[in-house]
Amino acid sequence: MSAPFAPAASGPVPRPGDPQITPALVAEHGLTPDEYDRLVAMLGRTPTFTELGVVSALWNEHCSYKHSRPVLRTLPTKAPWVLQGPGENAGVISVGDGLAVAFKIESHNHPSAVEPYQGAATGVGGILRDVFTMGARPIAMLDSLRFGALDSPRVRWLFGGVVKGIGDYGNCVGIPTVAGDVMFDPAYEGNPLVNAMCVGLLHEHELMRAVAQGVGNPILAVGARTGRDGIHGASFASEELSEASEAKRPRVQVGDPFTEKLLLEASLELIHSGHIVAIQDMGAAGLTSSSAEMAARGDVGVVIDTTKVPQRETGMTPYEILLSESQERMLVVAKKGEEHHVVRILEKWDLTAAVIGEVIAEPVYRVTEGERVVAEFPGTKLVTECPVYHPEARESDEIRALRERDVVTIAERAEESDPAWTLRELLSSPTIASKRWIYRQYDHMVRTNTVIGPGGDAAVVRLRGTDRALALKTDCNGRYVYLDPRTGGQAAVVEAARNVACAGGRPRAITNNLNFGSPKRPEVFFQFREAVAGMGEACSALETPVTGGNVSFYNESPISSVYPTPVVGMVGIVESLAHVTRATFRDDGDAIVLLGE
Amino acid sequence: MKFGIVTFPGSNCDYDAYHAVVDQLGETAEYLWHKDHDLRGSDVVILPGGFSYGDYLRAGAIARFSPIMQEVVAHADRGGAVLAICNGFQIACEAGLLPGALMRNANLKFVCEQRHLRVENVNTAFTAEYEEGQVIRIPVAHGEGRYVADDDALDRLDGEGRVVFRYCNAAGGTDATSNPNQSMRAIAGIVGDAGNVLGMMPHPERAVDALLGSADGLPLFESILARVGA
Amino acid sequence: MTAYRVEIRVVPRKGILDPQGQAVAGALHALGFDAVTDVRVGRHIVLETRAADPEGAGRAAREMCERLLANPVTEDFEIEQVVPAAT
Amino acid sequence: MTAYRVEIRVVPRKGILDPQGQAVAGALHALGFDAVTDVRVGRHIVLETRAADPEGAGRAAREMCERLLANPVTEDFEIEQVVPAAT
Ligand SMILES: Nc1ncnc2c1ncn2[C@@H]1O[C@H](COP(=O)(O)OP(=O)(O)O)[C@@H](O)[C@H]1O
Repeated sequence: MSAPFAPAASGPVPRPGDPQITPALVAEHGLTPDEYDRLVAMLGRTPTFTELGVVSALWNEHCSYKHSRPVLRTLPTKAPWVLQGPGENAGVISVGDGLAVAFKIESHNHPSAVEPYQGAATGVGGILRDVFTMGARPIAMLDSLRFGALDSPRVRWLFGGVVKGIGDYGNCVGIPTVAGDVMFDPAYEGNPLVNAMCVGLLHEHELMRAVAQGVGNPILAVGARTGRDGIHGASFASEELSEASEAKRPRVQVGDPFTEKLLLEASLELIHSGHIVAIQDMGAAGLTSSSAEMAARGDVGVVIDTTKVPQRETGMTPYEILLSESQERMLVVAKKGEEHHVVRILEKWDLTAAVIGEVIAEPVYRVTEGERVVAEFPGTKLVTECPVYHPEARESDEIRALRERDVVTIAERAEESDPAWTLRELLSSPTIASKRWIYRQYDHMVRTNTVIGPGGDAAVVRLRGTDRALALKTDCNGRYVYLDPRTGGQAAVVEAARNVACAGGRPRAITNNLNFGSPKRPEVFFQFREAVAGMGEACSALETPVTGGNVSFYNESPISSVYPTPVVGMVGIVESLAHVTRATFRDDGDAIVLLGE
Repeated sequence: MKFGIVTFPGSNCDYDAYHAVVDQLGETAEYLWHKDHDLRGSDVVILPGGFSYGDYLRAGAIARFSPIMQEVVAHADRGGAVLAICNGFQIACEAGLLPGALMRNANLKFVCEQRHLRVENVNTAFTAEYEEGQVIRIPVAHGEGRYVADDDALDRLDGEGRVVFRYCNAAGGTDATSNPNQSMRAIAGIVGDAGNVLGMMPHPERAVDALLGSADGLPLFESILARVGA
Repeated sequence: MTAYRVEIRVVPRKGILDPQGQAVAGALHALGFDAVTDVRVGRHIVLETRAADPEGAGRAAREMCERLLANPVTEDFEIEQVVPAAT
Repeated sequence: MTAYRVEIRVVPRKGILDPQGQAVAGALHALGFDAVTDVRVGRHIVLETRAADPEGAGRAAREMCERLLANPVTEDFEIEQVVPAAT
């Protein structure tokens, strides 16, 4: 083991065939000139092509939260029952009896807008992995969807593909999709929102964190082989790259739920085996972000040899291997000398595992291609030195005017004086109508714990072996947030809480998926800041801390700009199965009571 | 009585079958690994639902070559009871334990919901605890559940009383929506020619606890206990 | 041993309802392709395999179809061609 | 107008993960077909359509592939042949 990962004799040198680092190439990687200067200062030299790729992946919005972090810090994250707050693959709360629940929501908006079926399917795959890497067995999925109006054929195609993608993936892995929410509005026409939430169950003592530690511990790539899928969004269609641009174009990721199911079982077996110290999904920015984040959390160095990564295609460069987003892969840190047990467990499940690097004492993040060093960053600065922005925030005058408009002055249509007409109109609008078309395609019963499935308020999932259950729901009315971001942010939390309470549950914590437009537009950043503030206020009032979430900016297209949509995914606890309450009329003669003002 | 529940790569209702047997019936159950050649003394083998091998190529096509299937076929040939549910039914057809095939639902969509079934024959090891013509509620959850066979095979199944469950509406009749996948002759479940192998698309193991919506699957398991245990 | 590419088609047997084909035909009509009168959808399988000669590759492929690739209850198969693999 | 039969194949684009092909390859190996090195599974589509001549039928089929039958993000298609429809 020591030979291949010996200390580097020299620093990184450009590989033959690597393109020249030019301002244009830097721009294509999505780095601003300031960010590039920051990188050069950090390294004390010009980066190699591979290093540029690594940094562009880690410093992009998706991985770095560079525009959102200061605002997110204002959210309440603590409560006695929170075992793991934001910063890990998923948040974890205690639910009593030594049991804990891991849960998180994630968006796959842009992939779903291009290839709805695979985009949605791989979104489900990613969030499942985030949960089972915590040592939790996934027990429920939820999905929060926003689409344009259904009378457009393209929207129907997108919507049908997304629902099928979510269903096929979750059904095959065998995780019930028990609840969700959906809204149709022209604001989402060019940029649908596809958010998926996963909830998993674990024993408190099984909680696993993605923290690399233990000098000499081997690092393994586990699961599917690595191909050229989804090599990052920074477009490489440009001519100056000599290799056929076909091979350079970002390629859509294809999900394989069958492999995911095997990976799920193998990962849980690995975690319970005691042979590993950390595990993390290779999600966005693949090997790069998983390895760099694990190293940063553990404050240790790592070395990785890309030639040792199991590959699906030939001739892949270190750059490609580091940035590939091939699905159904994990990065594992094993205990030194126990790696063969890891390989054996993976083989039992017909999957591969290969040692690709190790944890080192030297405080560097180093990538080699065989003997050659192709990237090397000092310490954990790669993650911690990421730029942070405080964008300007200003409310749009237009929206303020809209809000201040007196709704009573809006003229009624003649038909509206007929309540029967109005009721029919409302009930037949897709946003309000039954969602059966969707959830009939989801196996919402597998694992035989679904006490209340989709079709009511919150879903209720029994905790087998106890008299308790979880109540789960996603919610957000983007139109409210658009008109009044602070109140809208509060309303999203409160709506989810009402649904949870109506099913018999006490709200305990939330995860959130903040879907907004470009943070560089002051009116969008205003919405973001205010909606988060509103959300935080409601969470404090309800004692439902935020244990994690996801930010999705840039949800804009030439056709439309989405309503600001901070989706809330709430977990509540039903203390006794006797408290479970259904949203249906039950018996003749029961009284109907209207509560509230 | 001991139930052996086969876990294929991609099975996902093995756990549900296990809990139905152990928690609800109070019997013993053990998971059987697809790579093994050992039924571990099981009296009844359950081929559970799920997506063995991802349902790639055709549902059940690859799983039927698993090593354990040789033992399952031998067990069935000896007259041992086999309960093949959903993906298990697909595997059993592919393995030749049951006639016919299961194809994609006619509307090409996965369907998950409670359905009504009519019990067509109570003289089987799986249905003795039901009443003839009884309408029961059992959930379905499948994308490839459309039962297909040629006319001769269908006539034989009907003639020999081997169609055990048919899709129907709440009143036991048929209407435009009572057949969720357009199975031929509305077939939801059949037994093999010796009567000891039951294949069905609906999930009786999901219908053993009224808390989850229906306990109409319990008599099926109780029938097995009464007849196979006797 | 040489590397061959074998192309196989597996199609739903005539007379068996092919909802996928029907759905595609309906969608084509909706797009204005009115001249389409029938659509059937099957599988196209491309194998790369080593064999002593093309006949050997074809024989092996036939056996694979009989044992696994096609379901005799519902499908017919045909070995379309066997050609040297392009490496 | 004459009736033509058009045969089309749609296969996963090279480099795009084909989990179905992988699973089939694994199964073939398990059945002892060790010489198989690669499997890709796509669709075989048979259209019956009326057109003035074979070229017209082929052109229409190509457009159908581009608009509906193949997913341009993940699949390649090929018009295998256009022949007068039997009967
Ligand atoms: N995308 C979806 N996936 C699964 N279930 C859904 C989805 N959309 C709505 N549902 C279910 O349909 C029911 C109605 O949802 P929703 O319209 O959000 O209810 P409400 O707004 O009345 O709380 C809920 O049970 C919900 O879980």
